[in-house]
Amino acid sequence: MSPKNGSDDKPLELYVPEPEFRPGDKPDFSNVTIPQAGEGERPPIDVPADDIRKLAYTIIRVMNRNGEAVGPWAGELSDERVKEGLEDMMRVRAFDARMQMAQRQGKTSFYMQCLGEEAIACAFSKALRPGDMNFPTYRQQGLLLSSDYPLVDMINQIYSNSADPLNGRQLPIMYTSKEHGFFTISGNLATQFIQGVGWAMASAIKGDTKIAASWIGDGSTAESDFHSALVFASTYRAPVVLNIVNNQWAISTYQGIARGKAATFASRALGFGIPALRVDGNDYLAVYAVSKWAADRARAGHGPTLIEHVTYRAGAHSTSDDPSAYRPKEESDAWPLGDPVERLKNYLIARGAWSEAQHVQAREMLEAQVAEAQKQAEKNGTLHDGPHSSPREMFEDVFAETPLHLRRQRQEAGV
Amino acid sequence: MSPKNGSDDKPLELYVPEPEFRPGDKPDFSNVTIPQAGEGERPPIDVPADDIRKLAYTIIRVMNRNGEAVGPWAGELSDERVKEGLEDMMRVRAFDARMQMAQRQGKTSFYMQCLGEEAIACAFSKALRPGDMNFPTYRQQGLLLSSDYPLVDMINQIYSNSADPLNGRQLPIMYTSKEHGFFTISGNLATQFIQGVGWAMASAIKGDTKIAASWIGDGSTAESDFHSALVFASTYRAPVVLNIVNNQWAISTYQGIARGKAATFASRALGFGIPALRVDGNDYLAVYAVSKWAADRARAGHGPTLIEHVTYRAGAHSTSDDPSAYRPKEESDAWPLGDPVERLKNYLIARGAWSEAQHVQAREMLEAQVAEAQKQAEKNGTLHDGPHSSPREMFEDVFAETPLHLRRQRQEAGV
Amino acid sequence: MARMTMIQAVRSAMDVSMGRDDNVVVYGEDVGFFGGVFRCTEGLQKKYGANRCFDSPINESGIIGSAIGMAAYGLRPCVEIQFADYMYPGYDQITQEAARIRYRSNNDFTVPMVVRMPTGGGIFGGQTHSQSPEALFAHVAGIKTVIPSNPYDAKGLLIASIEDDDPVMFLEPKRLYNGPFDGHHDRPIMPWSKHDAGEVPEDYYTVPIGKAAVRREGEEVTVLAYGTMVYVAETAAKETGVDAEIIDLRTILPLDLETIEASVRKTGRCVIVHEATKTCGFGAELMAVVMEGCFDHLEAEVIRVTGYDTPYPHAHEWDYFPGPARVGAALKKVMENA
Amino acid sequence: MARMTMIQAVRSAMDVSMGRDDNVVVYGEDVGFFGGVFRCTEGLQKKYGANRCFDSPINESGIIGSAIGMAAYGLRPCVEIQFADYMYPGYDQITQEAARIRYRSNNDFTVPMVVRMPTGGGIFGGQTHSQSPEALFAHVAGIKTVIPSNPYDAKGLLIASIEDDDPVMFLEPKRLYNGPFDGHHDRPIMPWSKHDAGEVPEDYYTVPIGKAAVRREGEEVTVLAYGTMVYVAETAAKETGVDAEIIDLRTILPLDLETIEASVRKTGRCVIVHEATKTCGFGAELMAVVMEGCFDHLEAEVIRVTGYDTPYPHAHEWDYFPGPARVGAALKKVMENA
Ligand SMILES: Cc1ncc(C[n+]2csc(CCOP(=O)(O)OP(=O)(O)O)c2C)c(N)n1
Ligand SMILES: Cc1ncc(C[n+]2csc(CCOP(=O)(O)OP(=O)(O)O)c2C)c(N)n1
Ligand SMILES: [Mg+2]
Ligand SMILES: [Mg+2]
Repeated sequence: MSPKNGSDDKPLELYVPEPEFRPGDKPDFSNVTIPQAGEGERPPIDVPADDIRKLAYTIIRVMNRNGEAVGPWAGELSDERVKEGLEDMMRVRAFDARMQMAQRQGKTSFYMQCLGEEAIACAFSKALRPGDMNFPTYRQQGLLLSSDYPLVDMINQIYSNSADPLNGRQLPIMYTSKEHGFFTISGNLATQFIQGVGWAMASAIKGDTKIAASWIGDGSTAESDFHSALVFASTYRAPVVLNIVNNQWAISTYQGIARGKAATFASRALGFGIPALRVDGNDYLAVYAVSKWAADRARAGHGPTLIEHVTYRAGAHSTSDDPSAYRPKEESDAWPLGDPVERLKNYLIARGAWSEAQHVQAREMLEAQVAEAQKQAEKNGTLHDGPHSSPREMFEDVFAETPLHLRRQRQEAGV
Repeated sequence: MSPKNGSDDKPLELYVPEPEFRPGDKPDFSNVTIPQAGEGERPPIDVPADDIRKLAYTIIRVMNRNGEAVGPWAGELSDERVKEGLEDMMRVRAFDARMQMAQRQGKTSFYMQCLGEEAIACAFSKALRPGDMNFPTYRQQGLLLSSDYPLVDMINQIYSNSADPLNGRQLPIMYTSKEHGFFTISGNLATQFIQGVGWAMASAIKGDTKIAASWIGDGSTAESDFHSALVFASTYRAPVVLNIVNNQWAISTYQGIARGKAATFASRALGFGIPALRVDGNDYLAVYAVSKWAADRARAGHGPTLIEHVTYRAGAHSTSDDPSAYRPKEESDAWPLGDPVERLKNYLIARGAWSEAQHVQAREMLEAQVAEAQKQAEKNGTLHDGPHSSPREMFEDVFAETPLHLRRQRQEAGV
Repeated sequence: MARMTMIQAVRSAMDVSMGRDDNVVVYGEDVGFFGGVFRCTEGLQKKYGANRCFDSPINESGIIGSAIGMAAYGLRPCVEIQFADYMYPGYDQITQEAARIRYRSNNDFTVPMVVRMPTGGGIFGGQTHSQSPEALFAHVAGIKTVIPSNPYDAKGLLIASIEDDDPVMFLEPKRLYNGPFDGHHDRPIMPWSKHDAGEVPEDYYTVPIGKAAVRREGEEVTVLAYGTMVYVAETAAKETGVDAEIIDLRTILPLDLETIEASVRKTGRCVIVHEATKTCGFGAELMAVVMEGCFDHLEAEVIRVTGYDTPYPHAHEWDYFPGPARVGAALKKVMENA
Repeated sequence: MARMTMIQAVRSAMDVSMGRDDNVVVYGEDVGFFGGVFRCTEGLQKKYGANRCFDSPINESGIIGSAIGMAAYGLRPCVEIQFADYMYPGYDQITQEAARIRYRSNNDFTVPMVVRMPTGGGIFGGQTHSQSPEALFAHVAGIKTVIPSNPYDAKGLLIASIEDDDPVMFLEPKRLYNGPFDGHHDRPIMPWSKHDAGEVPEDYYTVPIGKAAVRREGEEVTVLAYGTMVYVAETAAKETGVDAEIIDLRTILPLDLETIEASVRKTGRCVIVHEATKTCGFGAELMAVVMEGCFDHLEAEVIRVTGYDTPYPHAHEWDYFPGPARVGAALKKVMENA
């Protein structure tokens, strides 16, 4: 070591990132540059990661302020399919609102909404095919709610009631449905991100044509399994779409705590040679186009893609959280990317394919649909009032066959 | 999901990276482009990561084929200090050779050499100051051997003998020396990489001026704690130098298994906004200059730097390994970056500051030094013949104070 | 003296420790500005600055790995893992690193670090917000594990843990945060303000690590418990009328062998209670300790009452939880041939 | 029939399984081209192709996490962790994911995965190449743990594990790879070719998971052991002349309670032997199981002989290792008042 003594250096300081606005501040995002809709290229699906480096730092957008779809990522979906998409998002919103309420009414212990983020899962799901598999987090209810998964079963699960498809074993909203391409949600963050890569590797090993999609939140990209997933996806060129939902917040911590105010989450993929695209997550059309591109790429054997969906968590983290303690109430409205439902509605209206009246009608219809499903589900019970599945279920399915020690415990429990 | 059935797609395939050459092949690296010495910029130490993106993809080199030091990274060290450096590397080589032999003679259970990689730790250590702290792997013996850490103590540790500073508790070569800025080596890969970041954060929290240096191998960058380290270093701008020693191999797997033939290890830092430099690890002068730059940067409060030292593991992974099973014997010689000792010797000779005769003399002197240290150490015993520290030591220092259950176990053991 | 909940007591311990020693730093997920999802660190950032109390990225291995580095530097980090269920990504750093650094470096480096984590069930947290992983720490040499059962102990033990020169896992039974829970989930909640152990000095004091507390003296049977189960055991004793000696272990490792052995030798009977899964739980070790230290005094089979060997189920939380009925049945069974 | 070492037997099990079912894939660090640092997978890549047997990045969480995904797809991954000491970064995926996926998804997804790992000491591997983490698996509901003690069992149990529909931790005592080790490290090594259990059919067969084997029938005391300790126990019995019934558990979970209970009820005495650290080791659970199933039959205190509660020290390997002398002393002690 050099003998020089450091005593004339100035003292070091710990840098701790802070969000721009805290409760009491007036949020102002006018300094945030949002690229114009339609800007930027649409590369071929076999492009090397390095050639589209820029797409990891911009935001791909399709719908402009006038409700027009513009640029190379536009024109993917017929009006009919867009209307379906709008209804999907509205169904999610209606479902979330009612389940939030149900939790407050004591019908279950816990709920998590995805307010403001509906476009992402709803549009993504349309880029997949039957047999493909999502490895979701707790905020992708849109994947199920935009498919034909029964609402009643979702609510049965949320209520942990006697008809709960998971037999009362899981926390509310931790759905599972292999048939609907929805891997069982874990309460432990990020673990599913690498599992999705493994599933995709399996598909490749078997010479299958199915692909996987992994999901993760901005805050959870800090977890180590995010890295595992990138390493494995890169090494084996796994047919997987790696989705980061950057909704700016991770409970009370803003995205700077996961990335140190530097680079973008998308750009993390570049160090692994994985193409990365950043997309306006509140723009249904953009999310669909980018997701389709990534899914096509995976299916064609070109390997993984990372998508960062830029959005904003408009609601609380969960029913256990109150965001007014750590961010200004107005931040959600000030957030520059707008509301995904409003934006898609405006697009359809601008095209003459939708009207305010139709919109109101659709909302009412969807609310009724959800209310009806809730009514059905409540016939099977709610968490606190029961009925639940038999306590015997507690001892089943720990293993394929229940071993002796567990059978003895069940006997002891008298069930 | 889209109703379209994927049956007309072509089957996916798993891609498994393979090195270019296996035993029996004739290694030929003529297609590998090695940048000219002296090429490329030398940025100011407060440069943002994005502005020097290129430095993560090139190889910074100082010494050219004629033994001249050229370009903006040259001219850092006096001939005297370079001579010291050359001797440091030669000491490491002599030490490794003798300890390899000692292991073969049954004097200990295990040894790991760093043949061909001597420049990295030896040059890096000169960029640090007393009080700074390394968090090394098992291949940075050069950090100790280029400082005044006693050779005899190193050998005592390797022999687990009665004078072993670690009381026989650790595997050979897992040195520890707080005084010499050398954190206790772990057998578990990558764990130290984030610990170094934490140490650096502590220095910043206390307003100290000391910095840390973390070390990791190419293969181990796949481990999750590599990610933890980047996340924390980036978030808190920790005063740490993050060193990757890319010696092309991780036991039997080549670097493609850790990075999927894409990007560089250095470029992983860019996704975290951390500046990354790739350096010719067999070029003592380049390693020193780049290390000094990174250390100065950390000390000046500009935060972390990642350095990828490009080198080649010329020896076996450890005394338990035989590389002829997985790579051609000739690969080491064919490797384009040459031998660090030869190169620095040629540089000094070209400057008229050194001669072949001096070189031979220095080697003999260093070999004698090591042999003498070995003789001294053997007075304290060897692993298989003893003596060792008392078995009582086995029960000490599990905790600051030995608790009752452990005292009882010690009594039972009768020691 | 003040009345404190367990949350306030834990916070007060950190406050006092940070005030006395500026090497004490506190961080973890949501721990800084917000003050933690259970609010245990509320106000500390404001009082001590963002470089002494701050939010961390969501990476438990990173939290613990960085704390090890800080401790090696000379700080005394006290980090929070949001739920004990989320310590697993950091388990490598805890068991392979923190636990062994003193030993492997022959005292050259040490790890005076505290890892706080809410533990246990009873809040409908399902399988990922209810776990009790203490046995996984106890099996690994070099870590201390502390589990307080009331505000007074929580504060005194946490200060002692922060001052301890070795890594301490500090498990806070989350069901006790707001009141002593007797296991009857269908009855009104008793707050700490109505319980003696809610009396907590505002200043510095410590409760020694490694010492159990006898919560109830008794002659007929020794009950070994910790955390939430202490109150369940008290309730069961009351409800069955069995004259139980209830020992609150407080520290799992190092274990207060002497107190345990003295009690079981006196009573000749023993019931062991914990919430964690049964197989290879800490109850197994207690069983072994009783066997090894008191075999000749045993008048009846020792009984374990524990969580079942299944994940913690959401809907069946109260079937899973070893409540007063199950503990009471064990007390009666162990007294059968008396 | 052929003579096989344990390495060859393990390799043969994978070979046979890969040949029978092309859903079986094998990967891990250095496992592909090279065939593994212990050479257990040698030749498999060549025979079955690089997409069925391949090298993995050095990331144990990634190895196990990806295997979970593959298993959920429908494959039967059999992955290698280079040393059991390196499973800790993957412990989250094992315990929080693999262990619970069947349960939490109500059978919709399952994880038929095997994680092979060399375990135990005796090769001067120091604290990071010698650990025995079986208790850390046994405590977590939803995982099976198998520890064979000879080539015949190793092959049959590994095939059974690969065919099992639940995650199996397959711990291979590395000190037994090349021969049955009686604990006398200073004596010549006996190769498997000279031992009956080195006779291994080349084709398919299974040894059932969850069944213990009585290695030596005896009347005076039951010895519960597994892995390397089976031979140490045999040696100790021979050397002390105690008529021990030696039970090789083979599977740690699910445990063969019936065999254990029958034996201890018969002998009335029990010695438990393992190499792992004592506190909360699997021996504690065995102690509890014996207490719960055989208390009324016990004629003496049950004794544990285990590794000490310290990291595995390099120089003092043979002081740490619970060898024939320590096991023999326990046998004599347990017979003292007979
Ligand atoms: C391993 C682990 N650590 C911590 C938590 C607690 N936790 C649950 S959600 C959450 C925030 C996640 O934020 P983000 O990834 O951004 O997703 P978002 O909630 O914004 O959708 C945290 C810290 C957890 N569930 N698992
Ligand atoms: C957690 C963990 N996993 C696996 C190993 C086994 N192991 C020891 S060294 C090594 C290869 C490391 O390669 P690299 O990082 O490139 O370093 P190098 O040996 O080339 O210096 C492996 C796999 C380990 N020590 N720790
Ligand atoms: Mg988020
Ligand atoms: Mg390497």
